[in-house]
Amino acid sequence: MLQLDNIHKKFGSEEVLKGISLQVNRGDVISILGPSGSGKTTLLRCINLLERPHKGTITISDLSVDAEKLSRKDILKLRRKTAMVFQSYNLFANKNTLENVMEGLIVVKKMKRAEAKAKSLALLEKVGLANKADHYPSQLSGGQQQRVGIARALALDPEVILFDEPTSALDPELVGEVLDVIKHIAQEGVTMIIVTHELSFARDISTQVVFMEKGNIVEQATPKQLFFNPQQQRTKEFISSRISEWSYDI
Amino acid sequence: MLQLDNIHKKFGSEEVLKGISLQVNRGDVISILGPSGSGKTTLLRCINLLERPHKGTITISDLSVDAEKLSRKDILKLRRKTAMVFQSYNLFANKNTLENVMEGLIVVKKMKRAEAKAKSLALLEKVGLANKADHYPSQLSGGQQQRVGIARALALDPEVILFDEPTSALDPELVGEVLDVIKHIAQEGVTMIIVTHELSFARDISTQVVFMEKGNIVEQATPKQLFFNPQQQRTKEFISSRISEWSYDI
Amino acid sequence: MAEVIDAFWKLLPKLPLTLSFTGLALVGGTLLGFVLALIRIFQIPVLSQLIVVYISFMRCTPGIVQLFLIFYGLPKLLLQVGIHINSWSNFTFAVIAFGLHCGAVMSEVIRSAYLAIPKSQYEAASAVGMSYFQSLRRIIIPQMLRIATPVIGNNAISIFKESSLVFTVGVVDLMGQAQILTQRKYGITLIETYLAVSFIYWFFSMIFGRLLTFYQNRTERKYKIMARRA
Amino acid sequence: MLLDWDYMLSKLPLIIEAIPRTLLLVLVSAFIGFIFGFLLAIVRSYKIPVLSQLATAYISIFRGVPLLVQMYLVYFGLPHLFVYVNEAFAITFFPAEFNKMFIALLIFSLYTAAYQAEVWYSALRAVDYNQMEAALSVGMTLPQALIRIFIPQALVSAIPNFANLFIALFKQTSLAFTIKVVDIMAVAKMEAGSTYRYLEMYVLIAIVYWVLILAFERAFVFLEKYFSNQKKHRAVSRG
Amino acid sequence: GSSSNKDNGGAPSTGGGQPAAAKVTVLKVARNAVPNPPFSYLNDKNVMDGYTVEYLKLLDERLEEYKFEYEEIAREAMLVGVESGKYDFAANFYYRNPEREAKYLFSAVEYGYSLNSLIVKKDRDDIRSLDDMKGKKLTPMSPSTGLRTLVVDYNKKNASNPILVEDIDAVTDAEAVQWVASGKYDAFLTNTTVFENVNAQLKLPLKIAAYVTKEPIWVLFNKDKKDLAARFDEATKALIDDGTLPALSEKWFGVNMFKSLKDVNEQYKFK
Ligand SMILES: Nc1ncnc2c1ncn2[C@@H]1O[C@H](COP(=O)(O)OP(=O)(O)OP(=O)(O)O)[C@@H](O)[C@H]1O
Ligand SMILES: Nc1ncnc2c1ncn2[C@@H]1O[C@H](COP(=O)(O)OP(=O)(O)OP(=O)(O)O)[C@@H](O)[C@H]1O
Ligand SMILES: [Mg+2]
Ligand SMILES: [Mg+2]
Repeated sequence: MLQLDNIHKKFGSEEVLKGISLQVNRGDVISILGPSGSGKTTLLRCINLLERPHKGTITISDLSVDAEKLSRKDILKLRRKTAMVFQSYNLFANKNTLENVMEGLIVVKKMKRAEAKAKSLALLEKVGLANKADHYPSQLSGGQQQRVGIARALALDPEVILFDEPTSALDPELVGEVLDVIKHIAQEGVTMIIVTHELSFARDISTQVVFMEKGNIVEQATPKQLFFNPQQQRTKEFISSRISEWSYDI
Repeated sequence: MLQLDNIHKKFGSEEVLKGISLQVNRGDVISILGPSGSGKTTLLRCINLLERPHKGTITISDLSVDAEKLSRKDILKLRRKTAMVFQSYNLFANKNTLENVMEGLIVVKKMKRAEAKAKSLALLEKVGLANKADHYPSQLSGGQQQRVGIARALALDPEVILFDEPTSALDPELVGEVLDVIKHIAQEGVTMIIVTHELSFARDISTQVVFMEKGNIVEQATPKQLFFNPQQQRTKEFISSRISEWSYDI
Repeated sequence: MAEVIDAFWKLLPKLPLTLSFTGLALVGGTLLGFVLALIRIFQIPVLSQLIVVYISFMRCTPGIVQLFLIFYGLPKLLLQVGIHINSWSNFTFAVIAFGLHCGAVMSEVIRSAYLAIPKSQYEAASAVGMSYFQSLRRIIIPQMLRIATPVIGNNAISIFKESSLVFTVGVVDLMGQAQILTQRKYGITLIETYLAVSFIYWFFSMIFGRLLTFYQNRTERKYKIMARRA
Repeated sequence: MLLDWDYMLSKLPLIIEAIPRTLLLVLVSAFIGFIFGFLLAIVRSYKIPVLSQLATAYISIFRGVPLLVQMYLVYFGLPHLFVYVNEAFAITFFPAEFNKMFIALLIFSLYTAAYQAEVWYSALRAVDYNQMEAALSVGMTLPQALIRIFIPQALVSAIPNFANLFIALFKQTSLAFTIKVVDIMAVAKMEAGSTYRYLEMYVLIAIVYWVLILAFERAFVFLEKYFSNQKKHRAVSRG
Repeated sequence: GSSSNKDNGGAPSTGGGQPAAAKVTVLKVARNAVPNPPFSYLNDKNVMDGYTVEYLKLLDERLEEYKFEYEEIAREAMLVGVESGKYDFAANFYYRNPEREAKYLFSAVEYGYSLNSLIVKKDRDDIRSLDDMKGKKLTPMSPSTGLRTLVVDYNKKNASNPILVEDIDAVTDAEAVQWVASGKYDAFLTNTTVFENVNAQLKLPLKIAAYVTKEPIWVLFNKDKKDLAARFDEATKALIDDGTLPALSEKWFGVNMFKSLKDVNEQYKFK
């Protein structure tokens, strides 16, 4: 469904992605773990071509694009199949909460205003922000901004959603709620790629977990395998810093 | 050492802080927990007067300021006793990593350039970023920016450090390292107030935990008490969403 | 063509005057504009309103009227309080008039650049303990400059060309010299002289623009992907 | 040296009569310059090859050459050139005279476009690029992202600069008199020329300009408020 | 650059009212920065020269109690400056008319004349005076020239059938003669000497169709300078009577303008 082949990305002389290949099925939820600076955000940004990879191909359902010969049309098509939740939220500063969610529906999906509004409000309700509909981003707390970002992405009904640390600013209760929302969407067949530092979140949500380091995929497995029976020494080390806390009750 | 008395803050008609009082001793590490939008960030920002409270007094060691009669001099003095790590990092966009950390030392502490540089490099080393010293904020990953923010605050040797979700963008390994750094500093008698969503982090680091909701302090206690024997129903609910995972091995 | 070159050499001696005039008016105006902009940003009561009127007057009335006001009005005004400035050179009066005008325009340039810097940058500086002016100097102004360089270029070039108005009060600048040259010959060499004078104006505007672009590209590297990520 | 207010008042109707012409000059050229300037800025911002170099050259020339000279060269120089070309090639293709209003509009538009391009260029850099990325990630095309997200934010800081330019242009249109277009300043000069009441006429024209421009100045203030209201940008990313 | 006459000791003193007292008053004089040959202009040596300039020099020598200090500024600025009192008087071949008299003080004795003529294409015979210009087009005129006032005054008197004239910010003589030569306009109203000097260089097929006026030219004083104006009159009169100014006129205009228009016409050698 989503397939990455040998994605390379350099910043200047620094190679940040060193040939990433990944195969994701429809409805899969992939979590990407890895130390800070390992290239997780860059990988997500390469998938919707906000960052242009130097090499590699990206395939989403029937659309396959080669990084070395990108056309404007392909880029647009690809972006319309995906949606992204940014690590730093990136809400439209000139639009209020409701408009932030509606914007894509109206402009890209050509939905009627009233319909878009109803849908957006329903989503805001889901993430607990219906009462902040007319606030501007600058009037929202970090967690609130993050939830608007999530709602904005969900509203588009894309084939693939890319989440960049979608729960970093959320309190434990909300993390639980977002988890529910994501699980629900996954059941509808939407594919999701989630960069996260919360191992428990990854454990609870994903069908597959990918561990990245220094621009490479070190290990990929089901959560159960990766967390409780990692094959690589590096994975083991990374996981151990947190996993010890879990009551092995899964 | 740090004392807040009856701090009130409104945004328009919305009262975000409804009379917060807090007493912190020298070397204490206070964690503030609470749902998204409960006013945690606003409280931190009130302490160094980035946000002006409508009422209340703030006392840090010998300096006491009344929110209703602020003088420019008091504000500056207060800010020089504190340092802050922002939820959204807020690095100086026109300065590279090293300069971001040095800036305060040179301008505020009037330190010699060479000395400031040595100190800053040492701190960057501590947060694992010595090799990114000449990168600009726009070239850093989320976690890297957050660590620069932490180094910048630590460099100032303030009496109080305010952390706004300092580990939200950090992977578990780094969280452990930052925890070590913070513990180390606390031993030197620096007071710290940390807003966090990571209950385990709060548990491991703090001398006192404060639980806030809707602009009020719901409960304040030692971590042990608050996590394992909360007095308030609301606290219990909030904690339970996560705490169940912990192997009660403390 | 020979006439263009001839005119060019005859115009050239007036270049230092025009350049120094532009420089003085621009530097004075920028400093003034900065103060005005700060007062407006902080909305200091009374002063702020006065400045709005001042800016409005300076921007909206013709330059020649302002020049006459300073040239003829200011000495009379100051005489009332016993200050004699009638002996000042016309050059000085013209610099004052242009500086005041430039200040009004620059204050808007500066204010708009200030508005464009996210408040978070100022907050970060405050949190580090910088005083307001320290944060301006070290953090805010460098970032304002990055945004405002093209507009500063606009204004510098405008003043450079508008300075030709000083010929009205007898300061012979580039354009004044061009007029003298053409009128002396009853306008026979008008086009040639204007071509020469245009070349000089264009050349220096272009050099100045290049310098700004160079500065801009140098600083731009830092922001190249400005908050592309966070 | 008292001003003769009665005289001034008596001349006011003459000036008022010329106001529509001045407004036409200003509004049309400011609008064309606004659009064209934007295109130039986009071409430069995205470093589109060839076009970007052309834009740079264009801006440098129209910004650097005094407006008066531009007027002269086009209105008086071009016919000379055309006569020469017509004779040289034995054709009657090029006109020996232009419509003066058309020339004035053309020059003012081209001139102000060069300046407005720089304001646009600066404005586009003032907006955080992550806003563009957010819009693209939602699936907007570049023009959609520009119009709906980027430009409204860019305008906040650009409006004071556009106001500066607009007001400057308002007064610069008096240069149209060099090619016989009679605007309000020209009327003032003509009256002063025949009566030598320069002081009165200059004060009068200053007042007229001020009153006229004041209305536009207010409009710009309103626009600035409108866009910055929308943006609430000052505290964004406070987290 | 202003120059002032420093040695006024050797000048012959005329029988003025005041005794040759020690006190010398400095007069601020406004002159036109834009050249107006042959009245006043910067010559090739970058020194002010011309009929008006030489007249002022003579006057300065003659009036011992005054010392002139010159400043060259724009035409508008000269007038505003005299009005505001910044300058004591302005010299720039000014014509006289009632509107101006209301604003400034004119001396009683003119110091010279501008002989104005209509310039037409060589092959035209239909224009012999301003009256023949009815319904025809004069070249565009700048509002700050005195010649335009002549036409405006004429049109006021002949409102039913005015001379057509367009207004323009500024126009050079060279441009105007070319317009006439190209047939775009019917005639150019200008100072005779100016036309001769221009056409000496351009050699266009043009001719002087008629002398329109011999317009006296004046110095303009600030309204408060009545005494000064009186002293000027005395001195100017003396300069005319002793033949100094007529000689100056011969030098710059090739003709003694102080005679009647008819005499001038005769003196003038033209076909
Ligand atoms: N400038 C503002 N104008 C209006 N409302 C504001 C403004 N800033 C914050 N608020 C509101 O104040 C409340 C508290 O915000 P605050 O940022 O303190 O929350 P928080 O506890 O830090 O939340 P989070 O964990 O999500 O960061 C929120 O409901 C927010 O919408
Ligand atoms: N524009 C850039 N120029 C140079 N280096 C860059 C640039 N953007 C990112 N990098 C570098 O690329 C590396 C990977 O960055 P990326 O943002 O993908 O990390 P990440 O895995 O998302 O980290 P985090 O968990 O901290 O967000 C980092 O070392 C960063 O410094
Ligand atoms: Mg990242
Ligand atoms: Mg917060």
